Amino acid sequence: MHRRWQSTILCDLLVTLILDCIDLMLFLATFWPASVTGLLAQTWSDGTAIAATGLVIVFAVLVLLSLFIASLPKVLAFIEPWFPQPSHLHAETAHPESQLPDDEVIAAIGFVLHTEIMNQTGSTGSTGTQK
Amino acid sequence: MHRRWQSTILCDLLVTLILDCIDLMLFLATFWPASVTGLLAQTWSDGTAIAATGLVIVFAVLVLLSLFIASLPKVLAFIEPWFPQPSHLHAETAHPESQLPDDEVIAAIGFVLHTEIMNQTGSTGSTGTQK
Amino acid sequence: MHRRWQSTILCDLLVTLILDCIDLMLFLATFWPASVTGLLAQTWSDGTAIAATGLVIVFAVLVLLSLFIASLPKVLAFIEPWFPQPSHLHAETAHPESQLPDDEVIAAIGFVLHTEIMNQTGSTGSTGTQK
Amino acid sequence: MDILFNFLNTTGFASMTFGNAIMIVIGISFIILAIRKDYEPLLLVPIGMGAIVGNIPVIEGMSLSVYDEVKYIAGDDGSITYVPGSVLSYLYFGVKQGIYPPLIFLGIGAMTDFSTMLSNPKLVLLGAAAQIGVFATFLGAIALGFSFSEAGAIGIIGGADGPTAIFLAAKLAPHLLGAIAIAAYSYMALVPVIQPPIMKLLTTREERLIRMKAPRKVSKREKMIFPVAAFLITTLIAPGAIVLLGMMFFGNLLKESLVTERLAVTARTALIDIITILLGFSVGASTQADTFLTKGSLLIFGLGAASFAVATAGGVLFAKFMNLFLTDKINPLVGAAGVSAVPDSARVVQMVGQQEDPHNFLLMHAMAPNVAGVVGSAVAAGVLWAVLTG
Amino acid sequence: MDILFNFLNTTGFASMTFGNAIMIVIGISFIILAIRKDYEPLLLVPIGMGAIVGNIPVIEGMSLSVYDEVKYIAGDDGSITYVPGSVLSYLYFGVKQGIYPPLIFLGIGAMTDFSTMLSNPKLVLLGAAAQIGVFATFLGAIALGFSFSEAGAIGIIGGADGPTAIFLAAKLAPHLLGAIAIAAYSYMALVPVIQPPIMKLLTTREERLIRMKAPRKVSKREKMIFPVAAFLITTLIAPGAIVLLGMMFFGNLLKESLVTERLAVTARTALIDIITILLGFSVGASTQADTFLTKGSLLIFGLGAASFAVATAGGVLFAKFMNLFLTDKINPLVGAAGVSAVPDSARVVQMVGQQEDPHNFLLMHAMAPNVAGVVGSAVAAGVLWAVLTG
Amino acid sequence: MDILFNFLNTTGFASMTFGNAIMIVIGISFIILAIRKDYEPLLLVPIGMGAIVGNIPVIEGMSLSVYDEVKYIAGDDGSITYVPGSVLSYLYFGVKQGIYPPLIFLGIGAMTDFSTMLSNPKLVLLGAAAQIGVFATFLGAIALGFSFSEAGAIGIIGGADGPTAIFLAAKLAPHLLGAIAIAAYSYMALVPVIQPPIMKLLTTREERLIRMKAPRKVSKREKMIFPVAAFLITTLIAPGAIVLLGMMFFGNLLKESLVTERLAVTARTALIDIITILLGFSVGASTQADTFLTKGSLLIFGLGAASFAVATAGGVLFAKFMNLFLTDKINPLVGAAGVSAVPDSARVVQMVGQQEDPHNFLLMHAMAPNVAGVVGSAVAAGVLWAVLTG
Ligand code: NA
Ligand code: NA
Ligand code: NA
Repeated sequence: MHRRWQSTILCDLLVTLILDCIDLMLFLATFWPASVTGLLAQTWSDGTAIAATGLVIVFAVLVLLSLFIASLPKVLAFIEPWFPQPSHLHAETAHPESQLPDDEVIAAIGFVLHTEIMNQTGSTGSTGTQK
Repeated sequence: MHRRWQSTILCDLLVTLILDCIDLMLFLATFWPASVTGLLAQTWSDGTAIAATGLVIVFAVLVLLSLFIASLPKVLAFIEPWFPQPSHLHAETAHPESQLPDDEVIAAIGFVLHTEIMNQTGSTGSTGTQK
Repeated sequence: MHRRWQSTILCDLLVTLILDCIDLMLFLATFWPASVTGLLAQTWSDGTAIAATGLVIVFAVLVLLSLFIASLPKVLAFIEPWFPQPSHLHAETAHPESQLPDDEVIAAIGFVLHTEIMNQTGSTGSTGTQK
Repeated sequence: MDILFNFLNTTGFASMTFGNAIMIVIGISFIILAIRKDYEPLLLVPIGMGAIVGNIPVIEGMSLSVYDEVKYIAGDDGSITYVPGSVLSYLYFGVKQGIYPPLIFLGIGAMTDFSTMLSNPKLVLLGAAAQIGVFATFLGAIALGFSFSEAGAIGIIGGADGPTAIFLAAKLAPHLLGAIAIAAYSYMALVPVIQPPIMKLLTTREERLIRMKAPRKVSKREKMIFPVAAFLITTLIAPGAIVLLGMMFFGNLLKESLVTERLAVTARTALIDIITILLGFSVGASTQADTFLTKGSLLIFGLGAASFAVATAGGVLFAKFMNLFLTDKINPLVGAAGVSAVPDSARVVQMVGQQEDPHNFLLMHAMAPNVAGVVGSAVAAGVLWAVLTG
Repeated sequence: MDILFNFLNTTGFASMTFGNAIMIVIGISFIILAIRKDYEPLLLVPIGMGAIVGNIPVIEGMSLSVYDEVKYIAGDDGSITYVPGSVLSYLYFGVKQGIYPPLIFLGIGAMTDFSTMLSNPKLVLLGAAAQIGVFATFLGAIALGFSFSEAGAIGIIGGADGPTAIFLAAKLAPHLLGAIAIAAYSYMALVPVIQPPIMKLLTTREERLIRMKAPRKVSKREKMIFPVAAFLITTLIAPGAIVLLGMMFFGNLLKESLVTERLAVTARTALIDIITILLGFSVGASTQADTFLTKGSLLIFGLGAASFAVATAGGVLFAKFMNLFLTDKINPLVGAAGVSAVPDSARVVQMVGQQEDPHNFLLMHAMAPNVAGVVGSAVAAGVLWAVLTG
Repeated sequence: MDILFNFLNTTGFASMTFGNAIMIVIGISFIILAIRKDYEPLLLVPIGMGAIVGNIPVIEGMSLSVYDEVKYIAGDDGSITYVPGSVLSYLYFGVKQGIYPPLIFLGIGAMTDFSTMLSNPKLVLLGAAAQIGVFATFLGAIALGFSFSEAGAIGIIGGADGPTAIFLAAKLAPHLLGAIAIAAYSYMALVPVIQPPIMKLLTTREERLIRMKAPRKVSKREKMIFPVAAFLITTLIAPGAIVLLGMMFFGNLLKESLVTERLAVTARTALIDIITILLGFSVGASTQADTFLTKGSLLIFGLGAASFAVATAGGVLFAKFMNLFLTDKINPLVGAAGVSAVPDSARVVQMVGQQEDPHNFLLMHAMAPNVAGVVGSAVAAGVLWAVLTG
């Protein structure tokens, strides 16, 4: 469980990777246009720059998100003394907004139990006409 | 149960109260403007008149509604001989438009009953693979 | 089961019927205007033509649909060797998209079964507080 | 006190017309009919309440009626201002543009089982025969002086299908939409009253006693292929029915494909219920006395009654005609279900049949012409729209 | 690398204002309050998340805010171009045009049981008395320099009814809609905090101990007739309330008619949930710092707090006044439920009552003025709209 | 007889083009694929039926196609007339304006459990790596001569996320929307066909046998905080993703707050189902042969296939790259789930993993990059929108 997300090492590596990636694409941007028939060098250069920027930002956002998620349990453990978990969070199944079908399921349970009790006490007269 | 809504007395009182209320507000309308800094007397006067009107109408509507509700059982009892309560109003649970879950609940009941009968007659073979 | 939709005979008859129908209406179209007060002959004639056309098309569509439906089982039986019925079509009750209430119904069944088992083994202690 | 008296002058009591009072009474009658007689309650209750709401007199200058629509005003400087409509006008938009009816058809498709029709193809023709009511009414309306477009919209009342009637009226004669919708739903509610005498008049006791063979079992694959094939067959001939039948067969495909069950469930519950509420209520609210209580509406109601009678007769007589050529006879009562009005007219067939023979179960057989009648009137609407537009 | 740095300049971090940060913190606070205190979570969670979403700074030229609405541009050649709005502006349309509130009222009607009110007609008056909060706040707003229309929209906060407040604000003062909606829902959430001290201050221990008679059983027929009759009574006098009360009583009729149960179920589940999500989220997203963090909003919040206090006092004092004439005394705590804020204020009554006598069950009695308060504030909104428009 | 023959001339049979026939066959194929192979049936069935409906030839002058939109006509006198659109154009409005995709994301958020991602933060990066497919396709599209805006919209097919693709296409290249949507959903359906060979090619048997540690239990509080925090982190950097991610995290908050369960239930049932029906059907109906069967569409399909392959390879290779630095190795198959296509690509990972070791359960681990891939492609869409607009 410990050392499961070696942030410092991996982070450095990621930054290096991303910058390398950009360098590679900018390099391609200067190199490829000639080989792409009928495409203006400027267009291709702009396109690779946009693609590189986009990929960098996607990585930046998800790296940040990843770091946040990794740190969240620690932060919560740290602030626990000041902001304890409220107990009602554990009781959500009893929340009054639980959906409609519940009532019917409870009714079904009740009906079946009632029928069973009836059966077992031998009085089976009226249940057949309930519904 | 009888005399629970002494309409005549209370009604008179309410009308008196409402008219007094208007008088009070109109009185305030002529009196307060000087004390409200920077507010034109006319604006204040119009505002109180609107407020008084509004409150009167709200009371009027709800008093009428209240009187209607109070008289409704008597009216219904009076017309009962000519417009009897149709019997099907008592049978709404059997209405064909009852919601979807019902079928499933009935299926559940049926399934449980079936299982029980199976159990009690000792033949438990196939029920496990029904669903 | 055989000869249940004598398509050839009935088809001929239907076409005849429809054409007769049109003839009748076109005949009416030339005949009635004089008797309809204040209505121009042209309007009435156009109207009957539209009505006749409409009825013919409705019949044509539904006759075609009827013939298609009648032939469908035969076509399916004919192509069966090349396009067999996939087996999963018979297993739709196990499909993951089956609706929400199912879970609750299953829960109800489970609960009732559990309660029953409890009852029959004599331990009735905690079930009353489950829900 | 001036404001109070001015206000009282603007209340409903002061500006209520006799027409408004009549419409409110009609609305209340619809609700009572729905509750006490169980006649089409899912539509009569919303329409009835809508009619009451739409006939409370409103204050001059307040935007409340379904007819207080969005307006666009061009300024001198080229600017365009959007003047909002009333809330009810936004809800009515789906009626006026014909958006609600196809969505209702989607739900109907997702709840309809075409099995009985697939196992009894010849009964499909009864759903065509009943459309004679549509075209007879069309001619009747022309004879009474309505324009062709108006006559088309009035004729479709004979289709006995609310959404179809609203759709076509929205396209051909929006000014008659309220009257046509109310007439269509009124007579659909009155199917148990209108049809039985006609059915008995046109059939002998022997015919009413005919028992029909149990329908064969239809395979899942047939039910899957049907909606797509039926859509192609119907709309390649009558493209005007694309929207209505496209949605209905789409809903049916959602049901029968077995892999989109959750969409079918929503289409036939939440979606159709929401649209039914909005459609019924706003159609009701559009029946304001000043636009509704006209001689035209009265004529429409008369023509509507006639159209239901003709459609019923058409279905019954065509069944008798078909029996001339068939070995396995059709019980001609079943023809009356061709008017659609699903499922009420099929229930009427069952009821009338059981009056002669309590052990004759015609309901299942009647469902075939019943759903065929829905297709038939949608096709009729498509044809009328195509012929009478542009 | 230019594009990267240009892009970073347009990110939220760069253009975030202090106001945006405050609004995001307010949004988070709403969510925390809803989760930890269970205060009106169905509205505070959507509004809170909406406030966060609406305060992320957006890029110049991208159409993202609720205020980036559809525009129409007239060309020189008479052509008119439709310039689309942002996605959020389409969702906000239902708020701005007042379409969502009546649909929420439809669902509320379909879930409300008017039985307690029908069995206790005199308690209806408490729902009227609490509307003193509306009109006192109206006067207060005028005194603070707001225009009549603005004052009307602010006053309705005292009605303690979110949809009504949004509806009237949309009609009378759209520029204040965000502040009014937030104030209304905030104070509705804070009802358990605001009301108890006022209730205790204005009542004696003896009064708080009063037990009320068990309400009589109400027949099904009374419940069926009520929505239609109540609609006629209320809107014939106050036609401005047609849309809100029309929808509420329509929903109630769907429930009580017993023949349209499936429509009532959908109205009080799928339909009201969908509208609640859209309304809460888009109202939240309309609280952009630059339009929301103004001196006006602060005044509105102050007036809102006062209006809740006055309304509570009005209800309690009127109950005491009524007791002067009644044999069967009313527990004056019940008057506090006249503000509506269904069902929170009724629960507060129950809670305060049980602090004195744990065996006194006031909840059922408090529901009567509670639902009457909804009707009362809808009527007040209708009157203010009628008087202050045009 | 003239009218009859004129009518027959306007039927679909007469004016059907070869392209229409091809599109109808494609629509039928979609439905068959959905039914027989269970490939994304919730979208392929509506799109397939929509394609059939949209390719029935319609009558000149009748307003039926999704492209028959509302028009505004200015009169000489300054009046402006509203010319209604077809029914399908109103349903298509939510596609064209990008309204449906965020509402679908709301439902997806309300049904997504982010637990596996919260317990495995490093797997989030795989969801970023797979977006290489988006940007590679963007460059490919430019190389093939598409404009920057078009290339951006085509590139997002590599995001393997239908709603995101439709949203960005609506904003950047509405004229390609149909082709892009169809390509995106087709390849999402074909994920079980496209991904396995690439996954096997790029991994050794040893790598495919790697078992991963069971994820830790995530607390309720983490799950509550996550949607709000994740929204702030992602959209403060990429504001273009505000609408899509705002709705997704809003839906997730409704689910995880535990106090708004009823809203979450509706968002993930009735609401998402209704929108899915409308979106799928109207996207399908927009694929009319004359606008759809172009060389551009063919190129888009080719680029789409390439983008899925590149995205899969990107995910797998990045997982192998991360393994260079990690003690607890990642099974590189899991990287393939970074393309999103929830939950099909995660299921493919599970399936390919079990081909080597039937007792290796990768599904849970694959869900982390799977949902991260949804966030990743929404961010990519936001960036492309921001950079390529205005
Ligand atoms: Na019909
Ligand atoms: Na109130
Ligand atoms: Na993705």
